[in-house]
Amino acid sequence: MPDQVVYAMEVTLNGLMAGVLYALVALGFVLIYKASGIFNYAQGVMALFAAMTLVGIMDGQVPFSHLINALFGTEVHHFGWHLPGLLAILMTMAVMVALAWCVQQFVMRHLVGQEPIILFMATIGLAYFLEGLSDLMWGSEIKKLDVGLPQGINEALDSVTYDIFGYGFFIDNLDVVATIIAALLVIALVAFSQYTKEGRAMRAVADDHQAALSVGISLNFIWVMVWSVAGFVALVAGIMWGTKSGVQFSLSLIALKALPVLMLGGFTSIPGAIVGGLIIGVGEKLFDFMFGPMLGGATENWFAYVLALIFLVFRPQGLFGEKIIERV
Amino acid sequence: MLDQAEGYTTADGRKIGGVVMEMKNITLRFGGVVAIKDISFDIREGEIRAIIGPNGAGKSSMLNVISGFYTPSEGEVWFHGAKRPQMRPFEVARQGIARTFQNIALFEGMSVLDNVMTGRLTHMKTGVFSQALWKGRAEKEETENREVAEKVIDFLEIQHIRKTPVSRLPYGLKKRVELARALAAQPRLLLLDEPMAGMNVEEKEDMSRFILDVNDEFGTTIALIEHDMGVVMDLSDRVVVMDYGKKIGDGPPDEVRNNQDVIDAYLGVAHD
Amino acid sequence: MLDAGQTRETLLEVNNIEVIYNHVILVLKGVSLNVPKGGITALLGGNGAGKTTTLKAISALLQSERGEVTKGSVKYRGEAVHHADPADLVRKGVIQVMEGRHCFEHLTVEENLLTGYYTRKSGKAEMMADLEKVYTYFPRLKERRRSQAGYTSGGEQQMVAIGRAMMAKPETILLDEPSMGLAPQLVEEIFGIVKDLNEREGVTFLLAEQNTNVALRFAHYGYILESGRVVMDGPAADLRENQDVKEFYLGMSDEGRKSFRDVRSYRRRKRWLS
Amino acid sequence: MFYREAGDFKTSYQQDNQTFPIRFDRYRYYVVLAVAFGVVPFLINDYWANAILVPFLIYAIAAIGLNILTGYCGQVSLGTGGFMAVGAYACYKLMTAFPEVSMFIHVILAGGITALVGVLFGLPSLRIKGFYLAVATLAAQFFLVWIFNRVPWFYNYSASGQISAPEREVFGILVTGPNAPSWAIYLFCLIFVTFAGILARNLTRGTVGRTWMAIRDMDIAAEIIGVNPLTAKLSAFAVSSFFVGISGALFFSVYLGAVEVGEAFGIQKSFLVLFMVIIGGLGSIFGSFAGAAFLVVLPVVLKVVGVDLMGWATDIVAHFQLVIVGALIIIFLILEPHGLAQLWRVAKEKLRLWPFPY
Amino acid sequence: ELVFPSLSYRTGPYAANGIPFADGYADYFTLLNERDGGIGGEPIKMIECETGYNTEKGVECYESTKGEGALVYQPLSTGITYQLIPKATADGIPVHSMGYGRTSAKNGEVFRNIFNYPANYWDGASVAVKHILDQEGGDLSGKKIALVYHNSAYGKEPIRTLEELSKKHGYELTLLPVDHPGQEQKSQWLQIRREKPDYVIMWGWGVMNQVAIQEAVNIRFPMDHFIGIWWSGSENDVKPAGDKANGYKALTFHNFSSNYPIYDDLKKYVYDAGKSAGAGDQTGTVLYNRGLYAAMLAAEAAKTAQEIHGTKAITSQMMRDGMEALDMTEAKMTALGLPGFGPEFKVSCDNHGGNGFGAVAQWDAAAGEFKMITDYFQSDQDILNPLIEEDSMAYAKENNIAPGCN
Ligand SMILES: Nc1ncnc2c1ncn2[C@@H]1O[C@H](COP(=O)(O)OP(=O)(O)OP(=O)(O)O)[C@@H](O)[C@H]1O
Ligand SMILES: Nc1ncnc2c1ncn2[C@@H]1O[C@H](COP(=O)(O)OP(=O)(O)OP(=O)(O)O)[C@@H](O)[C@H]1O
Ligand SMILES: [Mg+2]
Ligand SMILES: [Mg+2]
Repeated sequence: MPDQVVYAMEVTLNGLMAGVLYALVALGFVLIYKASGIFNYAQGVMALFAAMTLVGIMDGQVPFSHLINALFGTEVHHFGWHLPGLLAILMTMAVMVALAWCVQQFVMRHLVGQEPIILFMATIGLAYFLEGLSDLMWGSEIKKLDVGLPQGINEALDSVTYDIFGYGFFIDNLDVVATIIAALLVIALVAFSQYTKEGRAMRAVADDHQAALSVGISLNFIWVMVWSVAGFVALVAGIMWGTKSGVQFSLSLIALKALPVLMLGGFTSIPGAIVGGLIIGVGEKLFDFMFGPMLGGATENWFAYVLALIFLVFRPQGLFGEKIIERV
Repeated sequence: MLDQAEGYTTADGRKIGGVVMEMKNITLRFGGVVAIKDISFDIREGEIRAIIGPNGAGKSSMLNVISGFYTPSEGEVWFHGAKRPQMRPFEVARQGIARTFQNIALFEGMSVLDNVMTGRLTHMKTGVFSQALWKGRAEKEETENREVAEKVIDFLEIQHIRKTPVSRLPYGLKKRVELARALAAQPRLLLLDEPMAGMNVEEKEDMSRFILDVNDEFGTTIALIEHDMGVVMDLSDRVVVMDYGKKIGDGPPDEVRNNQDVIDAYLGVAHD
Repeated sequence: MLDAGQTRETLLEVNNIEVIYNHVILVLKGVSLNVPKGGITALLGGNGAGKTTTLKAISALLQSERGEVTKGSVKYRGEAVHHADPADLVRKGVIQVMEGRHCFEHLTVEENLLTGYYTRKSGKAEMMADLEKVYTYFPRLKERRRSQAGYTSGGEQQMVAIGRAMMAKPETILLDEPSMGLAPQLVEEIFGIVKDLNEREGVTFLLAEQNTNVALRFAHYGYILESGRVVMDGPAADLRENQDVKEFYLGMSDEGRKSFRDVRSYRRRKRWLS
Repeated sequence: MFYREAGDFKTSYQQDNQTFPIRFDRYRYYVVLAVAFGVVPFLINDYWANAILVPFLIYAIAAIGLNILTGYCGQVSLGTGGFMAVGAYACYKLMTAFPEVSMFIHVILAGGITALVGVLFGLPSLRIKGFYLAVATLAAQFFLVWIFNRVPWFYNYSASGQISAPEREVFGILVTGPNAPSWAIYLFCLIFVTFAGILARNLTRGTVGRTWMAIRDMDIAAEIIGVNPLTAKLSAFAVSSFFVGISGALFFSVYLGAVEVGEAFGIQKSFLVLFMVIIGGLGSIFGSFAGAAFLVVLPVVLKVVGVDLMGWATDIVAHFQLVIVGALIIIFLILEPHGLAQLWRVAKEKLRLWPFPY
Repeated sequence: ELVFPSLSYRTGPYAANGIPFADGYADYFTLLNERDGGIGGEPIKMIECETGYNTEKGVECYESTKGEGALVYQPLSTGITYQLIPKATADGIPVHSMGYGRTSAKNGEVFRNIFNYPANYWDGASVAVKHILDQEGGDLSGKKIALVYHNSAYGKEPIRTLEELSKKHGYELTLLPVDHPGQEQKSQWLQIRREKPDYVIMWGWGVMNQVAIQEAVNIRFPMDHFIGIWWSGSENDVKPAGDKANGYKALTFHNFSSNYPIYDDLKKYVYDAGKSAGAGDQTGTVLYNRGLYAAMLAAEAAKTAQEIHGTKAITSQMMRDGMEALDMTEAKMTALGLPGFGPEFKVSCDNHGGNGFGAVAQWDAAAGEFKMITDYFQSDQDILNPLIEEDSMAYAKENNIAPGCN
């Protein structure tokens, strides 16, 4: 079998994996959009915040230590404990729920019934706020994140493919884990939003806040719930990406990788996030593999968007998005 | 007397001209749903044509077909004696067809005046550049059209809310503003989708008055959908009755009113 | 039949409330109502009179419109609710059918109806039963149950809105212009249903209606609102006989109903206050 | 009653159509102009020019541009950074190709070129709506940046890959390069801002503006009453990009003097300008200024207060800056979802009613 | 009073790198003030201004500090440097872009006020290749070298040099751009895995570094064949990848660790006196030392200036002269308590860039620190000088500057 084809296969495989990682971020967006028609700009920052909190809790950093020391001339830095990953994750989750509650209490509830763009703006404010907060809380140095996920080349695949093609494929164990988690998440979320009454209520809220109120759906509850779930998704994404690159400010930028995915899969579709992710992942990687050398490389960023754009021209609501209703 | 092409004279002596618009065997499907099944009828110069029927009969869809928003799955639309090619809605509008909507479709972000002015768009020509310069052509045109708009506003007695954002208006007034927007276009054919929904008798009376005046002052042809039998019977010259997308009656009010199918399908009790 | 099912106990009590939108637009200038348990109370009045606003003030939907009750109080079963969370009100048994339908357009007709069941806890079986009940009231909906509400006709959406409220099995329903955009037959039906629910299940109604004719035929008691004030109230029967009401709201003159063609005279409306 | 419109009658529709129908507003407007043109240039120094006023003016132009597209025509765009880049590079190529031509010409031409590009990338808007479109415009953003980074012709093959503005004059007065006097660059930008403001105002009060708003509020209805979506949307993209292009050109040539595309015109820029527009108030020219001022001046103020007055550590101040800006954005939205401009309007309504509450 | 502005970036995406540098820069001046009462008896005033690595904020900082009589700017960001080059020149304030900024600024005849000693990017590229050369016993013909670079002006800097050198040494060069910010580098590293280059050189920045090193670990690329530029060679970059990053190499133009005499003084006068900048937890890190080094060079230049002009209160103009006459000798550094801390070099009018000496360091995961594995050795001047001449002349032409030394 000609090398190029074999390589292309490997690239595709890795594209799929990358796609899953994008999808993990995209999921958070979808949830909140589904539940309130809000395009949550803060999703990326939430991932950052979650990851930072996780690391902070794990190796017992004192939150705001830098600030405290600066103001009171004290020298507090660590609680001196080191917690196991799982426990820390649970505690972080609690923090994210608290965050969700605050968001609802101090932001969303005051903006019921506003146009999407306004709510979008509010999430931007939130993003700024969280960005500053997470730095104040945990400091801005790069932190190593290790909750014990496997990482590095997957031997099994390597040897198997070596026997077949005479060239061992590379995939990162971390990505394999990500894929499994993503799959579980999606199944759970789909089931939730389609078959439970909360799910139905959630979609109702997205359509018409007032009407939802009028039938007694409590926006407070729905939104706190949804933002918590989104927080959880952010945490997962944060862990995955954080393990790759260390936990640092740039985590908040992964949002940019998720946008084309959203667009392609449809803002309102949970499976769409995954499928979109896969298509984008494979698309950008293959394109870079085939045309990158010719175009001088680094084509992925824009190509992802162009790819999504092409899909949209044929399906303006994305692959799985709810049809945009045009009636008069 | 209906059949003669040049028209007929109404009871109160208004002269009704020849056929303006003719729908020939229109059928409209949405996936499974058949909204309109093979319906034909015509609208004549200067008449007030009512379309009635139970909810979901396909009345609004029919208006949408006329105004080009829906393209019929089958059948033809004839306008002024010529078969109308497949058209975008705005092209239809430029042929002199204006309409109002069942679920009010005003531009919520604008003042009443601006909404009415949008009705004039089909008459405005100046391009972006002269607009940007404003002084001269743009301003002149603006003023001319403003005068027309103001006439309509006075006519519909909504001067007092001229500058109010429509989003703040109560339902009934919104309906009136929508009518104003349609009238501002000085259309040859005016389509009204339930203009009197959500109004009390007095307001309905005002509305009827406007419709009648438009009709005989400017000789505008009017097709209206309305559920208030009183209004329909009093205003319209001819009535089409639809049910489940089929046409079950067509003719002068009195004739329709006593048509048994119509009574069963729609009126329930015979109205007086 | 007039006082059928009507008891003296007042369920809902509005004490001259004042409502302001956007902090500047004063809309209700002291409105007071009493809604007796098990009664059908009609709220009449022209455009912009403030009917919708009143209902929203009661159902606490004003906040989401940047409006607020600045004076007066709304009491349900004696406890003040004008600052309550709408959801609580629904749990207390007050539900509003909003003007202009407000269906969840991306949900199917059936899902729309089911959202009405949200606040209720009593199992699936009952839910299905109630669903069936709604379908028997509105067979048209059963046909369209699987299609997205956004694509149903105006009237169908109105039915969905009402059906949705019924699913909540409320004690009090606030109906805002239920007859709007409905075929005459259906109007009769709807009010039939109202009467039905009222008499059989003792549901209390407060309905804002433009269609004074029908409203006064079915209601027990009526309030007439004008530019944010109650200008007249009384038992429906009396109102029906009142000259002004006859002229301005029923379109009757002494010689019966006059044709819409004859109202060319540009008469100005006589105001109780202006 | 501080603020009155009573007793200020219009006798013709022209009068009623003018930019500031109310005398009071009109005077305030003249005063502001007079000060901006007649007083500031004499007081201004490098710091005020380069650190505050010039960036403010330039962002105001961009904000007006985007406001036309997003605020008036309802097409959310995140391609602003990319379009500013187009303006900048167009300007650079023109400056270096025709050194003797006046900067005015260059900047305006740059705007024109950007307008064309804008129309090109506006095409998808005919099918794609809302946030989908917003994300789609990111395609423009990333692609443009990539192209400018990729094709050496754009930066005249300079080894550094950056473009730096050579000295150019207007009527014999330097307006670019390090030696340009601060009053000159300030006035240069001010003139463009003034024109941008006036043009935008003219466009938005007339037919074109109404077609845009109609599309924004309800595109289907708009089409049915006779608006051609194609021309409406594309014209919005063109005009908007024109302004954005101008601001890009100024941003590069007058303000920074040397830029690298990825850094100066990256995605962050797109968001920044969008924030300005929304905070300032969608569909309001005044809002564009307010928003620009808010996001340009506020950080400086916070910094001055924090570092120079309170004497806190710079990094703590910087973090707090984010927190405060974020909080302020949210607070403003809760107070008045329709931006600073609306806050202003409500304030006026209250003034009009003063001393009565309503 | 001698004013030294410090345009720091303690926030934003690169804060992790900005903080240690800023701390080092500040602490050194604090030390001088506390120990010797400033420079030549003249007290030092250091004004820190947060740029967040953002060019516009940089402008604000420049404008707000230049009025205070700033002596020299250390912009710490390519963007800010580029737009300060003309401004500062016009204002007659020198700029020191140490190991970054515009390479051809080395030609002082064109860039009168800009200095980029002791080494620049092109030196870096050449030094890296030289190192590879003597790893390979002096012959690179048929070898493959891949350059993984941040797809921006900064990242593209070494390309030209590496191409020239490949002509000379006959190795094959593969270019692998990574788009900002660089969190996703699968394509690049799969390609590396396929094409098995003998060496990978990296011009990375921010998160790109950590991801690249992690990916290299994942594909089991031999770490000692992976060489990063000095901006890809701090603890931040290797730590997230853990022990597996052991053996990763990075270039440098100054030495590491805190075992230098000066640290005793720092401890005595600064740390223990509670006067350390920031959180005070950065001492001895690579970038802290770099900040220290930058401050030291600035101070030395100031001293030189004082000697030349015979006044303590020097102006920015005098400072420029001082920098142009700066002569860093081993003796001086030893006297300062920094023996062998940096390369020896001498600045002159036609050479603002030093002699292009650099060294290679290697990450020792166990010890958790970078260790020098070579002495300072010079870059391939006869390749670089023509390039610098060419680029600087182009700049001179575009901005009609008459090159010269007066
Ligand atoms: N775009 C569409 N997609 C799917 N079904 C549609 C669409 N438009 C209309 N329908 C269906 O076609 C039928 C007719 O709709 P239409 O709005 O014409 O009824 P109508 O006569 O106006 O009823 P009403 O008097 O209640 O307004 C309805 O059953 C509606 O569900
Ligand atoms: N969101 C709002 N903001 C500002 N003013 C409003 C708002 N909603 C309603 N109003 C004003 O309140 C007044 C009463 O409106 P309301 O909708 O209650 O009247 P209504 O009796 O329901 O009229 P209709 O029968 O036409 O629905 C109107 O004059 C309207 O201008
Ligand atoms: Mg209809
Ligand atoms: Mg109402």
